[in-house]
Amino acid sequence: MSIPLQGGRKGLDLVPVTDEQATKKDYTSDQEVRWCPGCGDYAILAAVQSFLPDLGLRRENIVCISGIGCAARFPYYLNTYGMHSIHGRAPAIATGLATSRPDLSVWVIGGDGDFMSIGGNHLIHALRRNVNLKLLLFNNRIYGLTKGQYSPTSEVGKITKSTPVGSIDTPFNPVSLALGAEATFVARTIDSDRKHLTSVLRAAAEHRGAAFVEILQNCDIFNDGAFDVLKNPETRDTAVVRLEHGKAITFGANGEKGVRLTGRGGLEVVDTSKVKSETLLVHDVSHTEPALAFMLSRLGNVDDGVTPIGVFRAVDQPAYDDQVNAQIEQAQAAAGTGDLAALLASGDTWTIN
Amino acid sequence: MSIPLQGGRKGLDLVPVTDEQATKKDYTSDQEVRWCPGCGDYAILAAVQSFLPDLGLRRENIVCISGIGCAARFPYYLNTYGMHSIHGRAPAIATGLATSRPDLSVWVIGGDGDFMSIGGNHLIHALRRNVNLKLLLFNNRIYGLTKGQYSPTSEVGKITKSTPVGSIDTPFNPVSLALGAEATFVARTIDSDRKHLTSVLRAAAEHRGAAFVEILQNCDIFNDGAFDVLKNPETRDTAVVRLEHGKAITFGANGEKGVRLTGRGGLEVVDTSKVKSETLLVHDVSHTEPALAFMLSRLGNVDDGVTPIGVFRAVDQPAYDDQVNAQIEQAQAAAGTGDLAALLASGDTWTIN
Amino acid sequence: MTKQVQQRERVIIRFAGDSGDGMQLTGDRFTSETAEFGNDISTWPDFPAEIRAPAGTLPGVSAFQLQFADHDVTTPGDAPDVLVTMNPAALKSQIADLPAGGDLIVNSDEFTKRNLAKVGYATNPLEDDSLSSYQVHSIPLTSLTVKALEGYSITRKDAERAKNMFALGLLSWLYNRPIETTLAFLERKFAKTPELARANITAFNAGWSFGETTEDFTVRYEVKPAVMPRGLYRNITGNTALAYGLIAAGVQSKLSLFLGSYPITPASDILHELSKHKRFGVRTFQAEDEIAGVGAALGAAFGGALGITTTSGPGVDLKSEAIGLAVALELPLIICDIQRAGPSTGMPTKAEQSDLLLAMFGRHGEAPVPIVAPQSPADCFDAAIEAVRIATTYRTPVFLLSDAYLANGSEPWLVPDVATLPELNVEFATELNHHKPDGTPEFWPYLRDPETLARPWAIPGTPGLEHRIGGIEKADGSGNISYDPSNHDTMVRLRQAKVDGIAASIPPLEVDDPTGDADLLVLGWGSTYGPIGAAVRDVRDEGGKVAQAHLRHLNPFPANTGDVVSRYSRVLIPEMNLGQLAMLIRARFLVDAMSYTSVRGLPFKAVELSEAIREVLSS
Amino acid sequence: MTKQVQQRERVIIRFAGDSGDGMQLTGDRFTSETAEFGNDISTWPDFPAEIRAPAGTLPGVSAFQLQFADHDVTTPGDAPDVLVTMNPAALKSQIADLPAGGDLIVNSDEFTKRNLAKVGYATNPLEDDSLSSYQVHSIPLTSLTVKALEGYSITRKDAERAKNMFALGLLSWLYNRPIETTLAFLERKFAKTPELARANITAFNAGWSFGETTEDFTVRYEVKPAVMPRGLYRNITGNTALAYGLIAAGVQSKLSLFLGSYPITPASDILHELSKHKRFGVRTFQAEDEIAGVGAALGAAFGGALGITTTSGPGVDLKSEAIGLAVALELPLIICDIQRAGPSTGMPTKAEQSDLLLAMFGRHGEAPVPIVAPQSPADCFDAAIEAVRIATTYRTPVFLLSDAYLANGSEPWLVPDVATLPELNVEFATELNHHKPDGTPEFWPYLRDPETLARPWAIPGTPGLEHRIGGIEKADGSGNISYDPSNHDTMVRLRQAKVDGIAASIPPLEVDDPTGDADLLVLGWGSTYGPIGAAVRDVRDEGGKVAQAHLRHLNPFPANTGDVVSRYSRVLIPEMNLGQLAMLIRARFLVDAMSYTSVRGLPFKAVELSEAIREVLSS
Ligand SMILES: Cc1ncc(C[n+]2csc(CCOP(=O)(O)OP(=O)(O)O)c2C)c(N)n1
Ligand SMILES: Cc1ncc(C[n+]2csc(CCOP(=O)(O)OP(=O)(O)O)c2C)c(N)n1
Ligand code: SF4
Ligand code: SF4
Ligand SMILES: [Mg+2]
Ligand SMILES: [Mg+2]
Repeated sequence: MSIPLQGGRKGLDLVPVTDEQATKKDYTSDQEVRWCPGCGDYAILAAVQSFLPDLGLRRENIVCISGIGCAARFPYYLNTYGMHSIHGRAPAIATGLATSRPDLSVWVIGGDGDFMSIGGNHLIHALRRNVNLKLLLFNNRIYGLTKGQYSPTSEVGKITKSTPVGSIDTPFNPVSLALGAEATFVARTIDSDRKHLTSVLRAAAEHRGAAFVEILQNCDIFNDGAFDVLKNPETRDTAVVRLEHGKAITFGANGEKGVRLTGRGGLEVVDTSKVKSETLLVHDVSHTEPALAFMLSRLGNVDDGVTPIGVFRAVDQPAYDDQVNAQIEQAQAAAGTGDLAALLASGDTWTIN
Repeated sequence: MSIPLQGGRKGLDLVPVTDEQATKKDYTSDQEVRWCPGCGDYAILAAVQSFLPDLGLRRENIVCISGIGCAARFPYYLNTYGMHSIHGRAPAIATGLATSRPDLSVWVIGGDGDFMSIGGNHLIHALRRNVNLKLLLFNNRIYGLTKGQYSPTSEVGKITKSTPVGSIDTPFNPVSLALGAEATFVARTIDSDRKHLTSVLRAAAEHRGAAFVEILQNCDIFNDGAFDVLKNPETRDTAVVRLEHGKAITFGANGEKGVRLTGRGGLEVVDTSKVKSETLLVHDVSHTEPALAFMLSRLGNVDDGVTPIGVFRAVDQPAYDDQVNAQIEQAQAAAGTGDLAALLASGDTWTIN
Repeated sequence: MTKQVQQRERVIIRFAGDSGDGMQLTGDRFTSETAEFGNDISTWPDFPAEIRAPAGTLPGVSAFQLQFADHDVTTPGDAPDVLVTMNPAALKSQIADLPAGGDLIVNSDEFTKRNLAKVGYATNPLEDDSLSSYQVHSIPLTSLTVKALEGYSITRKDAERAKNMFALGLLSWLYNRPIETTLAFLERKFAKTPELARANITAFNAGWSFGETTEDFTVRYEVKPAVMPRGLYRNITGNTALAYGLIAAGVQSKLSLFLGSYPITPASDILHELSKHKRFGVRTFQAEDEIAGVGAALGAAFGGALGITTTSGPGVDLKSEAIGLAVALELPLIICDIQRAGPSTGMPTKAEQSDLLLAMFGRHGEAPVPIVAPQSPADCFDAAIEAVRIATTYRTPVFLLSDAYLANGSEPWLVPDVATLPELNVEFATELNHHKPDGTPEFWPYLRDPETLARPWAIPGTPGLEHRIGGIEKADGSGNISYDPSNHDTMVRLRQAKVDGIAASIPPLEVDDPTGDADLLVLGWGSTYGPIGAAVRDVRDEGGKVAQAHLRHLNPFPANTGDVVSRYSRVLIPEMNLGQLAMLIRARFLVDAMSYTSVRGLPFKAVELSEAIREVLSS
Repeated sequence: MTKQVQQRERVIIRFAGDSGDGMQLTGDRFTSETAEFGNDISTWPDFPAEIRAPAGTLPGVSAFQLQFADHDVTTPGDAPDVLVTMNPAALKSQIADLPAGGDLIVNSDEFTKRNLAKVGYATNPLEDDSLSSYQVHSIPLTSLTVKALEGYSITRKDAERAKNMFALGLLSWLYNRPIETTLAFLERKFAKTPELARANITAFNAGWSFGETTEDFTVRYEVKPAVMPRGLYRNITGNTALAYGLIAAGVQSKLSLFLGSYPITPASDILHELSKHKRFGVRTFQAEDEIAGVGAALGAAFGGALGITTTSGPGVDLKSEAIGLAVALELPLIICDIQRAGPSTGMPTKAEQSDLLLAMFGRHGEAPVPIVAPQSPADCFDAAIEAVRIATTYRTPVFLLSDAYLANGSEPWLVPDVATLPELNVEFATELNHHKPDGTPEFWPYLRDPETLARPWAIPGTPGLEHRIGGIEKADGSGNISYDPSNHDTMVRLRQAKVDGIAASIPPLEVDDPTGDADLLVLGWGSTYGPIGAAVRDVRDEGGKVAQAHLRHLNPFPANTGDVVSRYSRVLIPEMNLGQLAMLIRARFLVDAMSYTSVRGLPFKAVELSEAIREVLSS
């Protein structure tokens, strides 16, 4: 899969690198992992622990911040700096850290409750500001840690402890919401597909600004099999569309399906054998405007919809933290660093002798 | 302008009506209006006070709930039931009221700080749930009540008290955000255009479910002229696109400009004299999927962009509160209303004699 | 072999195993059998914080303790008489609580090298001498169960899982429990998989028979039924009782319930419970966060519903601002805080009483809120009704302070006759209540009832009473915005006076001082009632003179509280915090109340309290 | 006509007019001139809550009061000697405060039928007898100004607007103020529109000349310069001083400042001020809400910045949960609460001291946070540095409790020599600090400094010290997650002990008891320092014996506080709340401290306090 890079490793530009080749072990903390056996979080953890060393960064310059939830246990298991904070607030906390420390690679982890329910506002604001954060949503469409209530990404009609006769509210489509919130990097991937997951994470890491990645994650205990249709060898080829930058959008075991624009401002799924290949939509993550990416994000929202995974959008826009720092540098370049004595004695003064 | 109605006055179906013709005066409270002279809020107030009587509802069944801000003073001036609550929380408070009282028409008022900053999460959740609320965003792109800080809808580079060398964060496009949050009714209008404003409010009132209306509102004191280009007779015809359901999208003093789909999945502005009129995009508020509405919402996000006003989307989907009530009715229909004595004595019991 | 039968007045059993071992279920079933039998009971489920920590690890241990007796019991007991441990982790984490000589039942199958290593046992405790001070019953529970289930067409995993029923059967035999409820329960639980139902029943019976036949157990115990008031009983946890109390209050007040809540341990079960009762017109709203939860409840209250929000400490923090608004709006609202160990995330499944001062003072400005606290699981029912009474009568938010221990603990409950429940008459305003200077009638939303100082509750839909309320200071009476300095002072004091005035409607603090000449008063609140009561009884049994009083109302205090605390030369206040009630009592009544505090996430043990009381008595 | 000159020791002037009349500016300029002249000053701007209420209405009145004297002044004074009212609304809302015989300057042009009707004057007070007890100077300020500006090419509106400069000129003449700073100011202010600059200067001069020539004023006043310590002075408001104090603390500690804030009255000006100082590396983040503001500050603190958040009551409510997290994380964090009148939205521009108990207890669990409170506008500078000292030394969040009155009030400030500012040495951890049982060195993030109990501050980017922290209870030392009951108890008590231990680093509470034999102590905190001091002085002037002490540290109290309050047979605690400090003092020291409270959104008047003191003394 091709990874869209805006100017190489721009996202990591200011983070110190090392020549020493680290390993997964270096990124594994000494804390016992405490997820349920079989939880999709294990796969994600393993992927992250394996892929981080390849970034070649100094481990001490990586920070992982989470809220509360099963997913949010993540930082404890990663041998970097980390903070397990409070429910929903990790994007805000991370914003402060990233803005004051350009030399860090800051990762934010949260579940669908953490990011989409209580933390929804911090998430969309971090995205709109384009703070240099990598935000990983572990979407298991359920509240795991509190033992199984429905979440804002649960499908309508879901029967859970808090919805004994079925939930009634339309779920968020996290990719659509992120795009509506001006996100500059939006992607989706699946816990069990290590290769895809890793490539998306790498693209996120290298993006400068806020990178939002929805990871479809299985909760063994309270929502088992939620993504089976996307994973099952028999169904996955027709259920999943793998978006690849610069390539026509096709899927099916042998690419027998494709996506193209309709004349009415929508997308349609077609048999690739029946249409000219030039008419298929070529995926381009770098559209200035998010409308087309938004349209792709809706492919799964219809009956028998297909779920696109991969990078939906990756555009180059100034990052909030970079600009905060630039304003400081400009001020200092223009008038020198602050002089405390001069500040205190500024304004109308008088002297008593 | 044509008003899209899904099944007539569906949004007001359960609200008691009256035959007595009320007037603006009936909807005017005895409280002195305390906005700055010239504030756009006056025009909105007048429009609401004038249009509400026409709905023919019993005044006592209308409730107006707001957060905090200049805009949020609104309820005091409307002679209905009202609550001036706390900053950002009005959509949540109104959700509780609407869900427990299907016989009320509930209006929620907030500024861009109230709805898009501190209250952003409640807003998007109310939209996704499709609670039967009419949410009016008074967007003056500034914090008025706290005397002029930039807001999440302020344009980049805005110099305010809190951004002395210019703001650096990308603003939200409220229409895009609402569409990304699964809103079933999304519209935009302008404080000074009474006719348009009224028609949009009426459409919102009649929509069943959450209706989100962005009203571009001038703040005389801290952001004067923000929307002048959309109001000035010399510029407005080319700056504003009036969306009308079922009509081709054109604008300009004599309809000399139009909007059509490009072959690349976007929209373009064309000279209507140079293209066939059939190729123009015909506006349809009732698309099941919000992608096209989203695309329209982005028309203003590019250089020299145009600002569409009118109803972007109006689709018929079950309202949260209706479904909550339906679940209750079903439970009662199936097994009768609750019997307290039976409940208390349920489960394993034993008797001591 | 006929076994000897010994009489016991009371027995404490603790089941402990891996989260996956079904210990909570086992405990529940034993509780049901015991209730059926007629003993008084108190239970204490102790969950791990993790959903399902890796099998066999210490953090994954789940325990359930119960005490049952032939007399009134108020606590699940301090130390178990019998400890059942299903694996090495359970043994390691629980053994310290078993007194020397206690019975230890161990599932020996699980004591493999690997499992022992997981929890850091260098040698197998079943084989070294480390357990020599206990009565060890080392039983291969897993393999016995699997063997018993040979022939059933179930998976090996399912067969192994049934080992908890084997253990339950054994214990049921040991204490001669009636088994019908359990058999019926298993039929119900596995209704869809009859084979599993049969297998579990077989496992249960196998456990029972094992007790009969094995020589390991030579004694059976008998605990006579307790003498309890006549009537219909059920076992009930605090969270269920609280939910039922709210429903009952809704019925009694004819208000429809609206719960706005965001899940959080240990409060979530109230949301779960209430969401089942749609037949009572209960609306449950799972909000996007705690602020929306309380906000929606307040919005519903504005509309005339009984607005409720349920949460635990972190959620209370977040609700503070909206509760302050409710104080200003003077609308009824019930805030249930099921306290857990803080600060911050703390220990989410463990109990603490450390939110009292938060409930008292956790809002900016002068924003007094009444506080009610239940003292036992079943008492949550009455406390909830009392909270609703205060909220609706005085038009005020009310805190209901339960805790993790009450929430999950259970006890037998004499199901009340609905006819005896308090009447809660709530009237909405329908009439104009004031006249303008020129004589035209008008509606004043802040015209107070002279007795309660409550304002009228005029709900949308009422013609002619249209009005606006808000968080800005309001003119006394008219409710219009007012920045008048004296008016603000008046309103601040009126709101305080209204809350203080509730004292007139609550019963006096009762003191239990049998000899009437105690000079030490032990004062408590909330879930410590059980252990304090047990400790006080123990001390009295030894001849100590000590009085006990327990506060259900923390704000305002009952009118006689000052008299009570001043009557005793010494006052001891045990709390599961650093002395929060003590601070309030000291400030208010200037008595040198002593604190006994423990912040361990665990309920007090009666012995530590009786020790503390003895120390004061002898000092 | 030469005018008579009278000496005055002190004068109190209040300017009042419509929000659009520029009263704050007028007051500021008069203050500057007066400072320049060398009087001691104290000011009190009193804004309306509305941005710009409809012109001429009561809610739109904006006032500015100042007291200046030839001696030390601590308050802007109780009642004005001179009241300047620019319109009927100002007259109506302020006149009650003017003592009989006081000078009343009125802009008669504005007393039109329409304007009178707007505020409910049936007759024109300038024409009926209602003002007969005052020295009324009824002057057509608007028309005189417009006339003076004939010939300038400015709009009529601009000419009318200059009437405040006319009034300022008149007052400047009346008190013989130096005018250079005002002229320079006008040049600066209207640098881009020189015609307006000239017009305003002309208006000012016209006012001055009017004083010279009119027969209405026969007397001029002279207030001699005050004797003040030598040095460079400037006038400073509390919010500016607070911002400067934070910047200074950043410089002294070599930490870069990160402010995470959400605008709110009356705290926003700190955000505005700090956002100007990018040259000091100050990063200001206007967050989406208060939770994000404090969250970002905490995140920055984790990264080694000096994390700050500024807000007022409603914002503190919202920040509670994150502050609790900061308590658990044990990271430095400064929370500035600029208190305003609550509860809920209350009266947002008015002052109150009602967040003390919120700061103390407003978090779930046992989550102690130190509290520091400034006592005057300029003192906000020192208090901010002290808050930073505590936060960085003890690795703890710290509350800085200012209020609306300090925030906007101003006083002359002897600009400190930077060399004399406290040194704040902050060291980040760089080394491993512990050994595993097998001897390998490791890093323990919760290994405490034995003296301060502070934990190491190891920031990301430090090789080898990678660690994780969080809100779940941590094992003492290692900081790993721990659900061990005893560990929790230990940690709860350690966190409390750390905060209590701060007392060792703060100066003892000083008592001002000149005769040494007072038996009444007046104890205060925060912004009441000025009026308490003035009242105490007044009582002493009459021979009353009264001691005064003022607490800068509210948590922990200075170590000698118990001694101090116990030394006096009576303790009176005046507060702008319902007795919050009194509660803490009573609970802690069991002294029967009396409260004197007023919750009017206004600072105390010295007379009401001296009255209260006298009453206690005579009882
Ligand atoms: C303020 C607050 N509210 C509620 C909770 C309880 N809580 C903890 S995690 C969680 C949601 C978990 O769901 P999600 O974020 O999807 O994570 P998952 O466990 O599914 O990975 C909730 C409601 C809390 N810890 N803090
Ligand atoms: C919890 C809380 N935070 C902050 C404030 C201060 N505040 C009041 S209104 C407002 C924003 C006003 O902006 P907007 O919502 O756009 O309304 P406008 O005044 O522009 O109509 C703020 C920050 C508050 N009242 N409460
Ligand atoms: S509850 Fe679900 S999400 Fe949580 S650890 Fe278990 S399997 Fe994973
Ligand atoms: S500040 Fe702006 S938004 Fe507020 S009342 Fe004045 S003009 Fe209107
Ligand atoms: Mg989840
Ligand atoms: Mg605004």
